[in-house]
Amino acid sequence: TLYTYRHYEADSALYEKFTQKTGIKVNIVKSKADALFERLKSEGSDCKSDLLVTSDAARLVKAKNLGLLQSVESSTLFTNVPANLRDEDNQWFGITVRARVIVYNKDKVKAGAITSYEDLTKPEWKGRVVARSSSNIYNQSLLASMVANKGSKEALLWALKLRKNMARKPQGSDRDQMRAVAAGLADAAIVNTYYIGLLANSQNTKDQEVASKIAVCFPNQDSTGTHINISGAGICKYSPNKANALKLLEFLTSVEAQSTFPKTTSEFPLSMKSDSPLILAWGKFKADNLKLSELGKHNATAAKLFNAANWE
Amino acid sequence: MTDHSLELKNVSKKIGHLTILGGVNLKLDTGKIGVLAGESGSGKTTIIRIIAGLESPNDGEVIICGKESATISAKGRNVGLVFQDYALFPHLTVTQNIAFGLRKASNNEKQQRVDSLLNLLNLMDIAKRFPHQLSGGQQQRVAIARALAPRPAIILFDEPFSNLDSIQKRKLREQIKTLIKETKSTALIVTHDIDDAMRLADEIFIIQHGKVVQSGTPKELRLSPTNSYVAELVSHGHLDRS
Amino acid sequence: MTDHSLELKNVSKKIGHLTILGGVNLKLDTGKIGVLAGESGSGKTTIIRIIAGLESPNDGEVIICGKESATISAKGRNVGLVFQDYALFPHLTVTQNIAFGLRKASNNEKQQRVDSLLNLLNLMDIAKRFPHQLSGGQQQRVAIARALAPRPAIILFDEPFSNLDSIQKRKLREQIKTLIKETKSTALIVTHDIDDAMRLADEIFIIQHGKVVQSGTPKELRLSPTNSYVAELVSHGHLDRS
Amino acid sequence: MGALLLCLLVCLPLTFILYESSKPSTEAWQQLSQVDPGGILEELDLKEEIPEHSRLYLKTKNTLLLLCSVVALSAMAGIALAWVVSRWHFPLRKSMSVCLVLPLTIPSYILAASYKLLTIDTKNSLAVWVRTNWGQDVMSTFDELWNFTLATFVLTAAFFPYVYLAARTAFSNLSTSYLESSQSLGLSSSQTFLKVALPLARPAIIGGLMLVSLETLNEFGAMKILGIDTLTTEIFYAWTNLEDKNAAIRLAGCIMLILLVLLIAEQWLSGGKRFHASRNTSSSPTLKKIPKFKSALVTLSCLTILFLAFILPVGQLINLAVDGLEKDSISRFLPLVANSLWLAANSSVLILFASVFLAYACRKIPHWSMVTLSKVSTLGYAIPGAILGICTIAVIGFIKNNTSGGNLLDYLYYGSSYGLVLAYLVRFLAVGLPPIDAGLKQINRNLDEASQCLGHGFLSTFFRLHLPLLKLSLSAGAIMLFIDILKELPLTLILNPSNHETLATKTYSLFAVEERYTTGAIPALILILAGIMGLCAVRYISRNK
Ligand SMILES: Nc1ncnc2c1ncn2[C@@H]1O[C@H](COP(=O)(O)OP(=O)(O)OP(=O)(O)O)[C@@H](O)[C@H]1O
Ligand SMILES: Nc1ncnc2c1ncn2[C@@H]1O[C@H](COP(=O)(O)OP(=O)(O)OP(=O)(O)O)[C@@H](O)[C@H]1O
Ligand SMILES: [Mg+2]
Ligand SMILES: [Mg+2]
Repeated sequence: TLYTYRHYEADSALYEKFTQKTGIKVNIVKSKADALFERLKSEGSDCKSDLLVTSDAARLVKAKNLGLLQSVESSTLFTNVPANLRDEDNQWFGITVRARVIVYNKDKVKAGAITSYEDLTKPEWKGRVVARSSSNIYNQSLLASMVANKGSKEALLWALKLRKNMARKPQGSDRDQMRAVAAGLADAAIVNTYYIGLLANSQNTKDQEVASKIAVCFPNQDSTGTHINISGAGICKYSPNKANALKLLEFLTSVEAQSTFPKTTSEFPLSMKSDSPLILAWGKFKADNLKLSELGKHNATAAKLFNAANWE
Repeated sequence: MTDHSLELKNVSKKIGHLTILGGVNLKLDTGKIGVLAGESGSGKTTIIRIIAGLESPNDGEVIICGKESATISAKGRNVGLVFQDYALFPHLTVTQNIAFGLRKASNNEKQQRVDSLLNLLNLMDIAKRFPHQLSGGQQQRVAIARALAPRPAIILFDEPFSNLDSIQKRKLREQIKTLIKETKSTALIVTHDIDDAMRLADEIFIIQHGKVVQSGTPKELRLSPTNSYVAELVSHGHLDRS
Repeated sequence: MTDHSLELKNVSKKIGHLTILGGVNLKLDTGKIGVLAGESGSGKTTIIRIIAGLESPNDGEVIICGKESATISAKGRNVGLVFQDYALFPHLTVTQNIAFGLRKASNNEKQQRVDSLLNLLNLMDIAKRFPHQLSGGQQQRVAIARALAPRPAIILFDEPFSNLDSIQKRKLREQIKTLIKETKSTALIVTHDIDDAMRLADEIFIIQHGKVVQSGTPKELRLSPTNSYVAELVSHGHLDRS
Repeated sequence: MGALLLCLLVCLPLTFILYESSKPSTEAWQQLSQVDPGGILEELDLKEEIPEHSRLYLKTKNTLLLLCSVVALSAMAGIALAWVVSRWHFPLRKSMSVCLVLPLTIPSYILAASYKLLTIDTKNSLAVWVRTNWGQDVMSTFDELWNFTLATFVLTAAFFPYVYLAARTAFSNLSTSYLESSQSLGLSSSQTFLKVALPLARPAIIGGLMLVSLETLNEFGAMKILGIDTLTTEIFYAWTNLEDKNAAIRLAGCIMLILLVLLIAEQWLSGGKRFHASRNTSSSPTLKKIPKFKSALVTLSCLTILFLAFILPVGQLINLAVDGLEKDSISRFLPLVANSLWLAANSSVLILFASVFLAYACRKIPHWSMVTLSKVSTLGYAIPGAILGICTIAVIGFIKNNTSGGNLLDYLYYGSSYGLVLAYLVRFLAVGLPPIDAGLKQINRNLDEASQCLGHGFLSTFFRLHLPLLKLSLSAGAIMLFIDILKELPLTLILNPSNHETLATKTYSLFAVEERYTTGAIPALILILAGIMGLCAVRYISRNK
């Protein structure tokens, strides 16, 4: 059994492919991440699940801290997954990568006007920025990375100033932020890369229009690098079918599986290399090579800082 | 003097294929008390409901206070009605039930009117109760008080005394008679009790199978009944004693 | 012969602080017809309901067919009751209402019993109708038929004739009298009509303010009333004519 | 006795909530309830940045504001429509009477998403216009006001059918003779409505309003989509961001506090005068004839409401689905239909039984403790489904660790969907009970007594007398239950066994998580269609019973 937080359709196709190849059947329970943790906790040693899949490294760290995962030794995984995208104790491994970037309105902002997350806090951006709510884990991880890189005081000031520059109260999804930028309500927004991909690949003409109006900036190329995060998985501590679970995890990180992600969900593969036209168009960028396990450490702090900064 | 007369001209009523009233003619002058008598199911309640405007006749005219009333709704007719099954509002107390029809009156007036009716019908002790806390006869008296409260020009009573004991009934009968004569309103009373009919009526209408088979003063009916049914009916009344 | 007698010993009933019955004593032998008379609100319906087991007395004993019945539910008492407001089942036709209490009978038996009751109460024409399609008197007759159907040992009638015209009432009165005498069941009838009381009763109980103030045969009451109320009440009955 | 058992089942998670809330408050709770928690801002000398009110205050204010406006609007729409439909004569009356229930079939978050899609461009351009004319601050306010209004509108559109259904049932059970006597006493029809019909239908209407309040209180999806912060979104914030279940459960406790106030208010409103209809109902009320112009107006307003609450969003979904169908086929969603229908039908029947049982127990034993017990057992609806879900899981874990009944629980909750059915029971008793309770109250006790005197026992009276008379109320309850369970999301997400997906979870994952509206529109439409099918089935069954 596989417990997953990822609700993507494309994942199911991958699991089917895996079953075809190995004859191992994959049972899926989809739920919200924290509900899955509760379920695992309550099951305890009487565990029904083998593999836990969820987005965002912070959640994986949490699962590890709750003692829900176990360490595995697998050379395949070690070669497939770069060191900063997996746990120090090998309890969890990244599967896909997304970057948290800044998008801006092509018509209103010159290319190169924004170079860093910090730029958005400058006074001239007053009333020109939008972002989603801080209860979203992507934002929380972004702030956690700043805490890790620069300390909590700097991080708080960043959040505080950015909140003051916002055109409106934080709300909606990353898509909504891009729509607002396209409509001229704001000039820049912080979003995840794959949302841009989903918009651009959408069948909806309005979405495509939105995508055509905005441009992407990978911030902090000169300093820490752009904040990236993963979707990842770990094998449950009391997994009844550990061997099979490991096989599935290895399959998900294999080149065969990896090559599908850019096309289906517009996520980066672990190798960051892809022939998907969109990702090619974005070009290469310098990613923050902070160990992702760090994010988990500072996550709670980040939540408090957002709260203090009055970023709803 | 306002004209409170009541007239039905050839009124008929059908429900589905069933003829319930087959051409009823009836005339009652202002200040008079008419009584509808007849066997169970003969159509008395239906006549009353048509006059009150709760049912519309299939044919014929209803003339109230000189006006053709087909187009006037129940609300606008100024006709009071005591229902055979009382239809008291279960969510209102006795006082509130009686005051229900007094909309335009000031609070003071309301209070006075309700009090006088409570007195008239001997309901003072139970003024604060809800209908389900009343005995059958008490409910009936509340229904009478409620209908009288707004001083309607025409009052229709559907079996108003059926649940009252004979002593109380006799008293109430006389009081209502006086009341109607005093206020010069017109009343039409349905009763199965020929005794009531004989004592109250200025004019009796005998209904049989949805038709008025005879009408006249109690004396006239007594002396020259048109058919054996009427004869049997009136023979049990005690006109002699009144 | 089975014992169908009925006895109340010092039965009292309170609702809240209100004393509704204050020690009622009453005894009725098998095959007899008792009549409860008294003014409106005096507690007649309450007595009936206590005998039927719908209300439990605060004090005193109810002895039905020789058994102390405090512990027997309404369902098990073999007592029939005609409600003052009929309580017909609105979703059932007249036939179905009457057959409601005939649970154990075969279909054939049911049919026969219902038919004979429809005949007795002159309801054949309206057997297929629903209660809301009936006139007041017709509803009352259905209620009587329904109570009679299961042939209960004791039958309680609460104002059974209040909505019937005098001719029909007289007929029905005699029929019920015969029926009870034939089946040797016991009946207790509440009526406000002293005429009914005098003609039907083997024994009359006069209720005033929740107490039996006098009981006896119609003749006895007529000849020696204990107080002025009883005197006035019975003076209007027509014992002489029967 | 059985009632007690039922309540116990419901109360387990509730007790858990109480137990958790009684623990000492945690740091996360301070985060929520204090301005400048932990003094971070003060430490950094940023005193001027300290907000005036704590999060908790703001969210509570939001919640109450939303609650009041949604309840008021739903009451107006629901009652007015029910009255018009059950008493007036106008074109399309019959079809309107049925169709006005339809908005119930659309999950509220889908309604929210679809209205957001419809209005987002307008809103964005309006916002820009507002800024160019009045400046940044006004735009901010405009933005919040717009969101709030839209949320109020969406929730009203989604929930008013609860009131409508309850009121319609009550109005059609109302005896005509009351209305007639009011008319003959000279009251106009609007006065009659206010003074007679409304008070007599009040228990049912308040039941409906209670449902609307509960739904509004624990609405999560739509609030997220429309960017409104309420206590319920705060619960999730506390749980997932602050990673503190205790604080989350404490918040759930807050919501239940609001609910308790509502329940007491309800009791106070309808409890003072406990009356039972003293008349038997007569069927087929005569419909009032109204002038042509007026009847056209009535038809038009009904159509407008139906259009806004149902036709427009469904049209939008169909539009999206047509796009989606180019890439996707319907066939892969079909197995889900059977799954969902089976689950919803089973659970509805079970809950309906439980509701009838409880309502009946209250009628037979009208003691205050029984009434309180039945009220308490409806509290389950007030808790957000997700919280109820984790509480259930926690309780299961607790029982498994302390007793040997683990295998049975395992089977119930992980091996089959019976556990889910049980969880639904806890949650949806509040939907089933009020209509049946109100319906039972409209049956004259005299009839019970008559049946007893004719030798019918408890069960026999129930089957031969109450069941037929409760037909309308039962079918109203069944409709609401069926559709509600079909839409149910958070509980299903948390408690479903492996490989078990329902239309609701599928729609959710496509619609809300992936924001793949075009593909998501297909299961969403099937979900709505299934709801409509259920509606028809209930009508069919209740007609032939
Ligand atoms: N639930 C109640 N609460 C308070 N008082 C009540 C309640 N039920 C009945 N009563 C009172 O008890 C008294 C006796 O009522 P009961 O119905 O027995 O009278 P009754 O003799 O049958 O009168 P009637 O001839 O008018 O039917 C009445 O005064 C009535 O108002
Ligand atoms: N909705 C209906 N459908 C069919 N028949 C009806 C309907 N309403 C009344 N009737 C019939 O119409 C006839 C007249 O009824 P109505 O109520 O006027 O009688 P009534 O003279 O008042 O009798 P009672 O003295 O018994 O009250 C009755 O035979 C009754 O059965
Ligand atoms: Mg009549
Ligand atoms: Mg009585």
